[in-house]
Formats: sequence, structure tokens, C-alpha cells
Amino acid sequence: MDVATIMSLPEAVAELVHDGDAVALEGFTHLIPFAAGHEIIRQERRDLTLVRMTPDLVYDQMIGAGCAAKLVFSWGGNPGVGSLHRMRDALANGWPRPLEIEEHSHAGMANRYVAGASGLPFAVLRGYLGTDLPLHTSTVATVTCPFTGEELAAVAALNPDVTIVHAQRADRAGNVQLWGITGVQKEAVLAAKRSLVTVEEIVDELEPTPGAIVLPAWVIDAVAVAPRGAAPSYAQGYYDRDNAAYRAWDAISRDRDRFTAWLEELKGRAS
Amino acid sequence: MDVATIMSLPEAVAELVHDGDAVALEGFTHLIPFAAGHEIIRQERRDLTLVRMTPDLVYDQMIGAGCAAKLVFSWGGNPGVGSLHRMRDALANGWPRPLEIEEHSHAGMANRYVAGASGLPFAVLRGYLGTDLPLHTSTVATVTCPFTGEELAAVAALNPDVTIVHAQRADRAGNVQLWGITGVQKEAVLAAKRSLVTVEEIVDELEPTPGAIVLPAWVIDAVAVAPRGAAPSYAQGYYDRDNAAYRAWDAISRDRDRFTAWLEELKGRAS
Amino acid sequence: MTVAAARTLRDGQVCFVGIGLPSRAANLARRLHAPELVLIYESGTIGSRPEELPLSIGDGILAESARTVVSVPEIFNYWLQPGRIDVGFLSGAQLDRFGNINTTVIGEYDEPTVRLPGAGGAPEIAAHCREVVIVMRHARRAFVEGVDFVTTMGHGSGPGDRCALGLRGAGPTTVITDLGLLEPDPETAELVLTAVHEGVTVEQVRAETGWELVIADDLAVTAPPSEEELSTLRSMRTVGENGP
Amino acid sequence: MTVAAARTLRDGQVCFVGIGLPSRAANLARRLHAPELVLIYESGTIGSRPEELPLSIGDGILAESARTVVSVPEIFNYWLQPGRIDVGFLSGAQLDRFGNINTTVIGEYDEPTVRLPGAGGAPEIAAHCREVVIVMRHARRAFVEGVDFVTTMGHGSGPGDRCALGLRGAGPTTVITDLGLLEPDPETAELVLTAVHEGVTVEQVRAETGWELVIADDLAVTAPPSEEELSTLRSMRTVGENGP
Repeated sequence: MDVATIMSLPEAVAELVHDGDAVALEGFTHLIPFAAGHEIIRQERRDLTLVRMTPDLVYDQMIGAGCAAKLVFSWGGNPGVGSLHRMRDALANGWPRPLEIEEHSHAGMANRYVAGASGLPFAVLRGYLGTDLPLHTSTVATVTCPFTGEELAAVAALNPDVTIVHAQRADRAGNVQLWGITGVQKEAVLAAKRSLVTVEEIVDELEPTPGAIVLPAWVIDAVAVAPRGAAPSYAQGYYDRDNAAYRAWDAISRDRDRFTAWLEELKGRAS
Repeated sequence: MDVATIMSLPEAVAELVHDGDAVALEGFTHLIPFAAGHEIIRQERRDLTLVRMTPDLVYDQMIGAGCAAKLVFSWGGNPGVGSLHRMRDALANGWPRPLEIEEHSHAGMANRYVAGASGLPFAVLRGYLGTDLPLHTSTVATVTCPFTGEELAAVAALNPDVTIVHAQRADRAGNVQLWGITGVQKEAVLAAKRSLVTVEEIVDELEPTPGAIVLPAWVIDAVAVAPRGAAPSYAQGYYDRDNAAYRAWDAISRDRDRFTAWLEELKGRAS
Repeated sequence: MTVAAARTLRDGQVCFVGIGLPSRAANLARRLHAPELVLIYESGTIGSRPEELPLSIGDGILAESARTVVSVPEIFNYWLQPGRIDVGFLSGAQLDRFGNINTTVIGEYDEPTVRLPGAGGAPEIAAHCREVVIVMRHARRAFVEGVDFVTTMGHGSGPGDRCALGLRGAGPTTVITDLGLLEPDPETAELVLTAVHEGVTVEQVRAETGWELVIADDLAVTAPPSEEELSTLRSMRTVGENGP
Repeated sequence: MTVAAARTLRDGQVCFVGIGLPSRAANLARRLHAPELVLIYESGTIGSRPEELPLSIGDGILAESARTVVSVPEIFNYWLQPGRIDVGFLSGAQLDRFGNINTTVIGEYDEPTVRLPGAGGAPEIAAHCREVVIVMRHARRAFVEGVDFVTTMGHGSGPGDRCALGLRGAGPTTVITDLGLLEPDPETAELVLTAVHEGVTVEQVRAETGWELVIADDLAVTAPPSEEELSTLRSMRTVGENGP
């Protein structure tokens, strides 16, 4: 058993995230690990395969910064606001570099993580029927039920090289606790070869909390303290979603110059 | 949406459990629905297929009372004490009637419920390899991964006619809350065509509780109040396991006469 | 349109809600005639009763006001997939005469004119809910003869298609727009105009529809929004301002 | 035997614990040299630190003292199956020379002499843990040439069998009995006597073993239980009296 090491965010990213890795930053609208994404931008990781059900602003930023060679996803937008313009620019114009995509439905992506977390090569679901999605991805196929003869969809397991999630808190031993909308974070961490959890704070004792899940220290490689590390998304019990920032991103991201200025400013700030 | 009706336990069993049904009483050592099992004995249901990962005293009693034609299970013993003598007597001597069995591993049974709850005809797992179990059950087979070509175990979905579980509490609308070791109860309820939940008490409001799961009223058919309804197993936060009763059962169940006396006494008691 | 959409929901139904117009309409229904409507969002919230409208499908207000919150795999596998949900409430960028929805690309997949967000939960919501209600603004570029990409199957290429694929839900049963209501013809599965909102002409609807729209013999006019409906709609605040 | 079994566990290991002797030994180890031993029970408790010994694998004391409690499907699918557990700690009614375990029937499956409890979690515990430690009382009727029923595969019929089936764990690496220790020969995968407890003779062990037992060249004698080991073992109370 190797237990999580508590280290700084720059150290953790330097140690765990390598050029060319398949990296999953998960958090379903809640607890999106923005601070970690920004540190990956600062450390100028390249050729990443970015995996995420809902590429949000954080992936728009990483794509715009040139970190990504490929995006694996199921819904790419700025929720309630509009499009991800950096993602669109990369797809349409290859700026700052071309972006390959692998596209699924939410049910498919969720089950790909479940298979990955379960040590299985694939998952079975009733999905993709009548849609054009399977024409464009090789990670959807069919299997036949050995009992009923029925044909069902199969999706290939996702096992990222590294998964990064944000949580409310960890204890000094590196056990992590998160609550509220917990999305697919447990599966994404358990499916990964390596994992990093950023947390709002480190506490002496993880008080049992309704709806909380706990990730024991021995399934995590590193824990890094990153207060407000999920902003502008939210951390239930700590701070609200900054909806104004989501709306403001629309204008910044529409324009390469404004985005580039944003990027330079980000790189100038320490983690 | 049909929401759960709150009714008495005798009414609920009369309405939901029919002769010949496949019935699952679940609860993994914790929250075992003894009161409901005893009411099924009192109402003299016959030809049931009893489904349960760990046939405990409750199934030993139901088998001894002649309710069961078949047992689907993965571990049948008196935990920490010894054997289930009524189950053994039915298997070896057909007393009080012959008992067919369908036997799995825990991993297999758990995944059969998962498939049932998910509306899938089967589940995939890494299991049963090198064991003699698949030689004796037709609900284990293999499937081939369409991506890697690897062969894996498949188990047929379990969809009981009726699932019965015990929970700590329900609200007046029939929403149910349980916590502690929650076992396979959510899956067993969601896999079933009909469901009954017995509860320690009905409360105005379900206070959020660490580790609790909630089953909404609209996936349950009936809720019945049964205080100490899990005894001699336990209900966390309400009462402890009656280990003495588990040990005492060994002597009662070894002997048909003593068991018959126990059964007559049970039938004489009102629910 | 939001009022008309809200009216399609009946009290006590279980509704899987997409973000945007569907969420607004479902929350309006819950405040009006359907207080026991159960709202499920794909973020895993079951029985949410938000006091303000969420901006995304995973706002904190959805979790805090929910009966229970489950993981994303669980919401799709245990709650949506087995067919326990009454109504799926969706929107889209393009809709064709058979109720198929496109939220992926306008143009070719590999070189699209417009790249849209993608599928999200919609393909499986439309597959598994007992029925699907679609809310969309009526515009010629959105109501098309055939969608550029089938993100979410409605009635496919006509009657029998859903059945042949083993899809158990009824598929789209109502399309609500700012001009009126469309419903699939039981014989042809093609969307037919069955009602217009007060003051809307059939010509207006035809002009905004990209296929040869069939008009129902008994074309109805929807009842205008009542005082209560309008005041309730106006009183609904979105978390932040630029609501769904 | 319990002390010898406890000694096989190293601090910081993650251990999937079967009920009975394994649970007793694992909890002894946690009180002695392995305070950071992580105990996982198939009831879904992760990181249990019970002050008293549980009677069943789902006692309340396991849940209350756990780091977290998950569902039974989750414990098997997310925690056991992917191979994250260091040691599986099992017992059985019959064990053969290749470490295969029988907990199903003595005699024929359809007409058994003795019906045993069945598989429980053992087949997958033995398949997926990095290694398997078995604790059993040494008796001729239990240590047999071939088990009547393979409930849980050890090394099958010899070297290479686990590999051929794609089983990723090493299988049984140690068998601890009240007479000594058996370990699989790296060449033949057959269980060989590698140590006896103080005062036990090889003849005694042979008499209680149902196959032609091979004795290791460097047969060891286990260190006798220390004062601390014995007093800790005696101080462990079971919930109730008739412990596992």
C-alpha cells in the first residue's frame, strides 16, 4: 500500500502529469479542479489526451493554451451560457494546434469510467441506439447477451494515466472526503493509474457528513491544498458558483487576443 | 408514478407476496427483514423461490416452514455459529419438502442484482474462474470483450417478483432511509417488480444522516412499520445484534420437533 | 412556450430534466399544477425542489433541495436505463419531421459549419423515458427536413423504427414551440401541427418549418397563459441573471 | 496458529478479511506490529478498526469503526476485482495439495455427505488479491489429496494454471495451521511444509495431511508466541462470547 503524499500543487503536477498522458479532470459542474488545470497550463504540458464528460471552461482554457492533442468527452459547452470558443477554434482552425475528438453520450462515458474502476475491459449498456455517434468512435461496439440473445451496446473502459479531482477536505493521512454532487469522481480516481486530489483544506478528522464519499489515502497518489481550487465552479459548503465568471468567459474566449492576454496573466500568477 | 402506500405488515404481505413468487429478502447481516419473513410463514406462502446472498436464520425458518421450493444464494450459514440445519434437512431429506438450489459466489449474486436494477439482462465480471460453480448453474456463462477479445464471466440478471428489505425509517410520504451496512438493498429493491420496506419508525422528516441512502416513495410499493423488525439481526442506531439468539437457533434448528414447536409458537403470535 | 411546456407535465410524474428551457418549464409546472412532480437531473439529483432556477444541471441548489443525490453512473444505470422515468424533457439545435434531435454538428461531422455541445444525456433520456417532450424555439433553420446528425433518436425514419431497435419508450410525444404544438401522427410518426398559440397563424408556422408541415384536422388554439401562470413564471429567479 | 497468521501480515497492507480465524488473526496483527493494516470486509466496510472482534462479517462494530462503508456490489467491483488488495485472508473446510479450497460440499454436489455454506466472497478474493493467506486447523479429513469441490481456486492442478486462466494474483502463498506453515513450491506449486510450531514433529504433520507431504530442506521452527502476542490475543473480546 502506498498512501497519498501531501505536497504542493506545482510539485504534484510536476510529478504526476507528463507530456502525452491521458488526463481526466473530473467534477460534474461541482468541484471542477480549476486550480490543477491552471497549474498544468503553467507547467506547459503538451500532447495530453484530455478526458472529461463535460469539458467546461477548464478544458477550453487548457485547449486554448495548447496542452491538448485529443479530447474525449460527451458534452462540451459553457453551461447556461453557450459554446466553448477555444475548443471550437481548435477544431475548426487548428489553433493553437489541431484537436482530435472522441465523442460519447454521458451514459457511455460514465460506464467507461465504471469499467475502468472495476478492472473490466468494457461495460454494457442500453445506449447509442439509432444515433450517429457509433459511426464516429471506435470505442462503441455491441455484445450479445449469452442468456437472452439480445444485442446491447458495449463501451471500452477508460483508464486515464492520471485523474485529478477536487474535494472539500482531506485528513493529515491523505484520506479525502467530498459531498454534494459527487458525479463520476470516485470512478475516475479508481480507474486511473495515478491520481491527484486538490482540497479546500486539511483537517485533523474527517467528520462524517451526509452524502459524503471517502476516498482512502491508499488509492490516491498525492493530495494538494488548493483553497478555492474549484472556482469559478463551486465547492458545496465552501463557496458558490461564480456565474458571472462563466458568462465573462464567453467574451474572453471568443477572441484569440483577449484569450492570449488572459493566458499570459494566468502564467504570471503563482499557483 | 405510484407512490408507496403505508399499510400494516400483514396487509402488505397479503397484497405483494404470492404463492410461486421469486422473493428476495435482503440485508447483509444488518437490517435483515425477519418480521416480514415471519409474516410470510404465518400467511403460509408456498412454492416460493427464495433469493438472498446470505440465507440466514430467516431463510432457515422459512425453508423449515415449507415456504420454499427453491433457494438462490451464495453463502448459507449461521454466521459465526455454524450451519443452517433446516436448509440442510430440506436438501438432504426433502423435509418438509424438497428444495432446489441455484448457487453463486457473492460477487456473482451482487452483480446479478446490479444487472436487474439496471434493466440489463446480464452483468460482466471477473469471476468463477477455476471453480466448479459454473458446472452446476445455468445462470453463469461467458462473454467476449469486443475490444480486447478477452473472455469474461457473465451472470444473468436477477429480477425478483418482490423484494423485501428493512430500513431504519420512512417519512409519511413513504420515502425510506437506511444507513450503516447497506449491502445490496438498493439494487434488490430497484431490480424487483414489486417491493416492500419494513421500517423501525415513521417520522415527519428524514434527517440527512452520514452514510444514509434514500429510496424514494415512487420506487416502493408498500411501507410497513415493524419495530425491531430486523431482530435478531440489528438496526444501526436502534438495537444491536442478538448474538445469543443466533447461537440459540443452532439447537432449535437441529431438531425437527423443537423447530416445529418454535414454528407453532411463531404462528400463534400476531405480527 | 414555457407555460405550454409546463402544462404537458402532470402532477406526480417523474421527469428527467435537460438544462435550459426544459428545466424552466418543469420548475414552473412544479410551482403550479404539479407540486408532486419529481425532478431528476443528470448530475444525480433526485427530487430536487430548487427555490431559484439553476443555471447548470449541477448547481448546488439542486443538490441541497434534493430528496437524495446519487453518482452520475447510478443516475444513468439504475434510474434512467430501466425505464422508471415517465417523461424526458429535452431541447435541441435541430429537429426533423420524425422528432430526431441534433445537438452535435451543423454540417459534416468532420468539417462542421457549427460545432454544437454534443450528446450529453439526451440519447439515453430519449431512449428510456416512457415519453419525451421537446421544447424548442420554432425557426426554419432548426426545424429541418432531416437533421445533419442524429444525436438523439426520435422516431427514426418513421413508424416501427423504435420498436425494431428495441427502444421501449414511446419517443417524442409532444414538441412545444413558441408558435404552437406538434405531435407525431400515430400512422406516420411524422410531427404534425396540432395547436397554435393565440394569435399565431398556420402560415407563420409553415414559414418557420423546413418540411412540408401537415396540419391536424382539428387544429386547436392553446389557452392563453393565465394570470397565475404568468405571474409565477415572472417570479421565478435564476441563480445569477442570464438564466437557462 | 492465530499468532502465526497475524505475523504474515505487514504494516500498511490492505487486507480483505474472511470471517472466523482470518478476522481474529488480522485484528491481532493490527493491535501488534501492523497498526496501519487496512481491513476490508465483504459487507462493504473499508478500514474497519473494531475494538471488539465481530461475530459476523457485517457486525455494526465494523461499520461504525470504518473509514467508509460502501455497497456490497461496490466492494466487489470497485475494490476487490481490479486487484488493489494486497492480501486475501481465507479459511476453508477442505484444502488440497495445490491450495484449492472447498467450502461447498463434502461428497457429491447433488447428494453430499455434508452440505457446507458455499462460496461467499472467497472465489473472487482468491482470484484478485495480490496474494492469499489461508488459516485452517490441520486435520487429515481437511487436508486432502484433492478437494471434493473447487469452491475457490488456489493453484489449480499445478504451475501455470492460474496464469492460463488470466488470474492476476499470486494465489495462496502461505497456509498457516495449528501445526505449522505450508508454502507452495515455486517449481511444482504444491504445498510444502516449510515450518512447524515449537514442539510439533514432522510425523505429526504428516499424520494429519492427506497427501504425501513434501518437507522443505530448510524446515524451520516458528518462534513461539511472545508474551505481548499472547496477552494481546487473550485480551481481544468478541462481541458476544462464542467468537469466530
